[in-house]
Amino acid sequence: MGRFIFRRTLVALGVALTVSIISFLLLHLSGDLATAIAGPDATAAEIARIRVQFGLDQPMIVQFYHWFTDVLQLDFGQSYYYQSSVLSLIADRLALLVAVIGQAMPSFWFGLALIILFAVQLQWLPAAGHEGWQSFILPAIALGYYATPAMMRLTRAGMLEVLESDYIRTARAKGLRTPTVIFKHALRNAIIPVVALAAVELGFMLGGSVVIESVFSLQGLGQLAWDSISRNDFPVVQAVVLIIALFYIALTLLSDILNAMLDPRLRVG
Amino acid sequence: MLGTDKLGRDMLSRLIFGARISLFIGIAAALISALIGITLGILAGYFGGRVDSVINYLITTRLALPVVLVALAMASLVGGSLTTVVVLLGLLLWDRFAVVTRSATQQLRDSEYVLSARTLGCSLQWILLREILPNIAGALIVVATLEMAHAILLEATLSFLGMGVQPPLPSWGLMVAEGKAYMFFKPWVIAIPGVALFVLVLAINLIGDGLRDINAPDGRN
Amino acid sequence: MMTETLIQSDREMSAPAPSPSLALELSALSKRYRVGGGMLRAARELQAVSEVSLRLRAGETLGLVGESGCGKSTLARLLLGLEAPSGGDVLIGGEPLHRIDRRALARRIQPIFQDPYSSLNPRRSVASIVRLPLDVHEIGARTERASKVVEMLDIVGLPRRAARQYPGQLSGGQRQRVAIARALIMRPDIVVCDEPTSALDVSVQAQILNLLMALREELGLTYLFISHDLSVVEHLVDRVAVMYLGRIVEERTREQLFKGARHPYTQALLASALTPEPGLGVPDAGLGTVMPDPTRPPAGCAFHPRCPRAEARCSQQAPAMPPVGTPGGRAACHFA
Amino acid sequence: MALLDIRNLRVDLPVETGTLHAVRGIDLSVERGEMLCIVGESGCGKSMTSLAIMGLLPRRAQVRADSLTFDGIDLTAISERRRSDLRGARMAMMFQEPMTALNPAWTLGNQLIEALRRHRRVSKRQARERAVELLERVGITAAAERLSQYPHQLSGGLRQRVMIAMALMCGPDLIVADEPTTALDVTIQAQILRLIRELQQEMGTAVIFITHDLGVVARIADRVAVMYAGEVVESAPVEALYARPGHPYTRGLLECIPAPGRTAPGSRLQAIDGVVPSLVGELEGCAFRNRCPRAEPCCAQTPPFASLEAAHRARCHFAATVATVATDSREALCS
Repeated sequence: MGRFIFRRTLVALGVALTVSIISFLLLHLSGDLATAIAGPDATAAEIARIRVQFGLDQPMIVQFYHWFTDVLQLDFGQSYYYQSSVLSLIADRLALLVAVIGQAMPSFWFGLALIILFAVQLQWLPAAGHEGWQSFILPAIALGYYATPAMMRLTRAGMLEVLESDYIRTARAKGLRTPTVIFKHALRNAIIPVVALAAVELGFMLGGSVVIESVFSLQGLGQLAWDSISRNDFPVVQAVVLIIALFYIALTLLSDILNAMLDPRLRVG
Repeated sequence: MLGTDKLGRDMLSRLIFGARISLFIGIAAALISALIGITLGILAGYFGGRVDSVINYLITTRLALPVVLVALAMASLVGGSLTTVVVLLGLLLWDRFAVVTRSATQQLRDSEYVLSARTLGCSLQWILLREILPNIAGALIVVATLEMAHAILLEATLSFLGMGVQPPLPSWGLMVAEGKAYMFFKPWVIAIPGVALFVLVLAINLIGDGLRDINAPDGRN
Repeated sequence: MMTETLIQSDREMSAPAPSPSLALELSALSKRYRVGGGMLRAARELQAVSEVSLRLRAGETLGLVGESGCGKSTLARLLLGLEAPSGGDVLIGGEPLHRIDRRALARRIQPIFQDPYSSLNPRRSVASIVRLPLDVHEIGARTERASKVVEMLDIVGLPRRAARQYPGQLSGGQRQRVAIARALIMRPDIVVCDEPTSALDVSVQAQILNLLMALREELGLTYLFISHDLSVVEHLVDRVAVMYLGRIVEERTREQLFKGARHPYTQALLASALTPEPGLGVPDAGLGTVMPDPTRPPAGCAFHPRCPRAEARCSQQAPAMPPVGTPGGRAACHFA
Repeated sequence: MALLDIRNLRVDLPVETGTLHAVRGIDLSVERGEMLCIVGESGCGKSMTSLAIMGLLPRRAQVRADSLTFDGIDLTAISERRRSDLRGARMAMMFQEPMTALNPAWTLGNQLIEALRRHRRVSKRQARERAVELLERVGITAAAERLSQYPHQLSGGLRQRVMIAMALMCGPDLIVADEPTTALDVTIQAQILRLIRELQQEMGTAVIFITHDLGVVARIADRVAVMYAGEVVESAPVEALYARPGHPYTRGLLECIPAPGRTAPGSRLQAIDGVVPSLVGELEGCAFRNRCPRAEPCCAQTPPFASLEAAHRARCHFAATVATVATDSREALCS
C-alpha cells in the first residue's frame, strides 16, 4: 500500500509538472503577450517597455525557468492589473470558491432561472453578492445540478452491474439478508467508479465556477480569472489555471488511493 | 411570433438561425475532437505498453486542465469568433473519445478475430480501420452525441461571457447575455433561448441514448 | 536421426538444408515475457515457452496437451508469427519463419481458435469473413472470389444461404465451421488448432471433429492440435507432446503415450481424465495442492513440488530432455 | 421421504421475442446423502433448475411448481425471509467460476465467517476456528494465515476449495453444485471431485451436481437426470443409464464422445446433427424429434415417461426398444 501511494504520487507530480508547462506555454505561444497586455492603443515604445518589464524579451526557456522556480516557492508573480501578489489575490478568493465547489459544472442559464424564481419572484434568497450563507445556496445548486445526473446514472449502472455478479449470488446463497448483501457486498464494489467520477466532476466544477460566479456576481476565484482574462492579466490567469489543475490532480490522487482501500486488487502500481 | 428583442430583431428568426450555429459548432467541434481522441485512443489501446503510458498521461493532463477557463483565456487572446470557438472546443473535448476508444480497443486487441486477421497478413491500417473501428463505432457515436451537447453548452457559455461567437451572429448564449439586463422585467428574453438550448441538448442526449440501445451487444445469440 | 545439438550448430553456421518431409520444425524455441511492469516498476520475467524442440512431418497430426498457463497457446502464437520468439527458431517447410514474409506465411500456416464467438468479426457477413484472406491477398477477380467462398462453404458443410448471414445469427458449431472455412480458403499446409472444440457442446464437438478429420484426409493438412481433452487428443492425433510450465516434458506416439506414459505428470494427466465408465470413482493422481508461480519456477525439475515420485535430487537437478526424434519417444524425468 | 421433492417445476423468463420456457415441467427428487447429477448441454435448463431450488432466480423469472418441498417444508409457501434462513444453513450452493464467485473486496476469513454467523449464534472466535478447521479439511495449507488473504491472491483450484469450505460452514443437508469443476484443469478437477465425493459421503450431505461432462457424471453420481430443452428426458441410477440408455438423446450423448476401446482412433464419431429447438413460445411433442435418428410421426405427441426398470424412466415412445438395442449395437455403430 505504501509503495502504491508513493508510485501514484510520483505520477501525479509528473502530471502536475506537465500541466504547469502547458499552462505556461498556452499563454506564451498563443500570441504576443506584451501587445495584449499593453492594449490596442499602445505605442511601440510602450510595448517594448512592457516586454522588458515582464521579462518577455528573454528566451522562452528562461522565462519558464523563472516562472517555474517562483511557482515552487508559491510565488505566482505580480498581477499585471492589481499590481499585487497573485498568491494573496488567490488565497483571498479560494475560500469562497471552496464554498461553491461543493458541486459541479455550470449552467449559466440554470443560474439565471434560479435567480428569477427564488430571488425575484419568491424573494427567498439573495440574487447576487456574498453576504451570509444564504448567498451560496443558489450558486451551489446551479453548479451542482449538472454533475448530479451523471453521478446518479453511474451509481445506478454500477449497482445494477454488481448486483448481477457471481459474488452477490454467492452472498445470497449464504442466506445473507438483503441489507447485508447490498451494503456490505454490493455497494463497496459499485462505489469505486463513482469515487473516480466524483473526483473528475469536482475538478470540472472548479473550472466551471467562473460562469456561475459571473452569473451570481460572486467575487470568487472564477470571477477573478474571468476579470483577469478580460483585462489581459495573464499571470493571474496562468496561476488560476495551474491551481485548478493542481486541485484536480490532488482530487484524482485522493480518489485513486480511496479506491485502492476499497478494492485490494487495485493495490498495485 | 415570439416578439422582438431590445433592438427590435425578430426573436423567432434569430432563434432558428441560432440553432444552425449551435448545431454547426456542436458537429464541427465533435468531429475535430473525435479525430484527435479516436486516433490517440486506438493507438494506445492497440499497442499498449509505452505508447499507452504516454497517451494515458496525455489524457490525464488534458483532464487536469479546466476547459472553460482555458477556452476563455485562449479565446480572449486569439479573439472570439465562430472559427476560434470550433477549433478551441475541438482541441479541448477529445478526452472522452480517447478514453472510450482506448478501453474498447484494449478489449478487441486480443480477440481471436483480430488475431486471425493478423495471421492473414492484414496491414496495421486494415486491422485498425476495418476490423476494430467498425466494432467500436457504436460506442463512439454515443460519445459523439455527448460531446456535441457538451460543445453546444460550452459555446453558449463562452458566448454568454462574450468570448465566443460575436454579435450580430445570433448564438443562443449571446441572446441570453443580451437579455440578462432585462430578465427581471421580460423573463422570456432569456427563457426562450434557454429553453431552446435545453431542448436541443436534451434531444441530442436522447438520440445518443437511442443509438446506444440500437448498438447494444448483438453478438452472442 | 539428427540430434538437437547438431541442428542448433547447423543453424548457426548456415541455413539448414530444407527437408521436404518436415512440415514444421521447432528448435529450442523460447519466449520470455516481462510481466507486471509499469511506468515506474520493474517487470518480472515469465518464461512462457522454454527450449521447445518438436518436429511435424507433412500430413501428421501432433497433439499438444497441458493445463492452462503451461504455454501451449503462446507456442501457437509463436508459430503463427503473432509474437517474435526470444530464442530458438521455427522452420516452416525448412525455411526459417523470420525470413518468411508475413503474407507468404499466411498462405502456409493458419489458425483455428477456441472461441467461435470471438473469432469472427461480428460486423462482417459470413461471405465477407470467409473471403477476407482472398481480399487481403488480392487473389482472383470478384466473381472468382465469390465462387471460391461458395465452394468453401460446401466443403465445411454450411448451407449456401449462410453466406449472407452474420455471426450473431449462427450457432456455435456453425461459427466454428465459418472459422475453418476462413482458415482453409488459401489452402495452407499447416493448421494450428487451439482448443477448437472446447467451447462447444459435446454433440456439436463430434460434428467439428469429424469435419477436421475429413479435411485432413482430403486436403492433406498437417495439424498441430492443442487441447486439454485427452479423449479428443487420443482420437485425433498421431503423436502427443505434453507441456508443463513452458517445457515439453514428454513426447511419444499416441499408442506409446496412452499405453505407457513415462513422465509422472503425463501419468497424472491420464489418471485424471475421466472416461464415461461408471463405478470406477475418481482416481487419485497423487498431486499436491501447491501450484507453482510461473514467474518463479521451482528449481530443478519444475514439476517436483507436485510430483508424487519426487526425490531430493529432483529439487536440485533439472532432468535432461532427450533430443527430438529419440526412438520410442522421450520424457524429461530422472526416473523415466 | 425424500429430502427434496420437485413436481412439475416450470421456469419462465420474459425475453424480447416472447416468453422463454427455460424449465418446462420437471420432476426430481433427492434422497438424503445422495449424489444426483443433472447432465445436459448449454441452454437445457439445468442451471435454472438449480437456481430455482435455491430461490436465487432473478426477479423477472416466473417459477411455478405443483410441489417444491425441502425436508417437509413447502418452499413455494414460505416467505423470502424464511427461505433465506434455509439458504446457507440447510441448503448451500457452489458455483462454476471460482474467479468471480468470491467478493474481491473482502478477505476469505470475513466471507467464510459471515456464512456461519448469519445462521448460528457463535462468537467470532468460534466462527474463525470453524473456518480454519474446514479450510484444513478441504486441503488448504496454512489455513489460519489464509483467512486474512483476498480471493485474488489464490489460484482457481484453491478458490474452489474455499467455496467448498464456505458451503459446509453450517453443515447443510443439501449442496447444489453448478458446474463447480468446469473451469478447472483436469488434474485439479479430479482433486476437487474426489474432495466433494469424500466430504459428501463423510458428512451424509445430499448433493445436486450439475454438469455437461458425462465423464464426471459416470465417476461420481448415484443417480442421473438427463435434461434436454428444459425437460428431464431420462432419469436412472448411474450404471443403468450408461449400460442401457433409454432415450435416443442420452444414447447420442454417450456415443458422440470419443472413448478409448469403443471408438477407434481417427474413426468418424456419431455426431448428433441439427440444433436444439428454440424454447421461446410453446413446444409441442418430443423436443428431440428434429434431431432424432428414429423419429416417427407419433413423436409429434409429447411422449409419456416410460418405466424401464426400478427407478429408470425415459421420456420416449420407443424407450423400451432404445434401451434394449443400446448395449449391443454400440460396438456395431462405431466400427
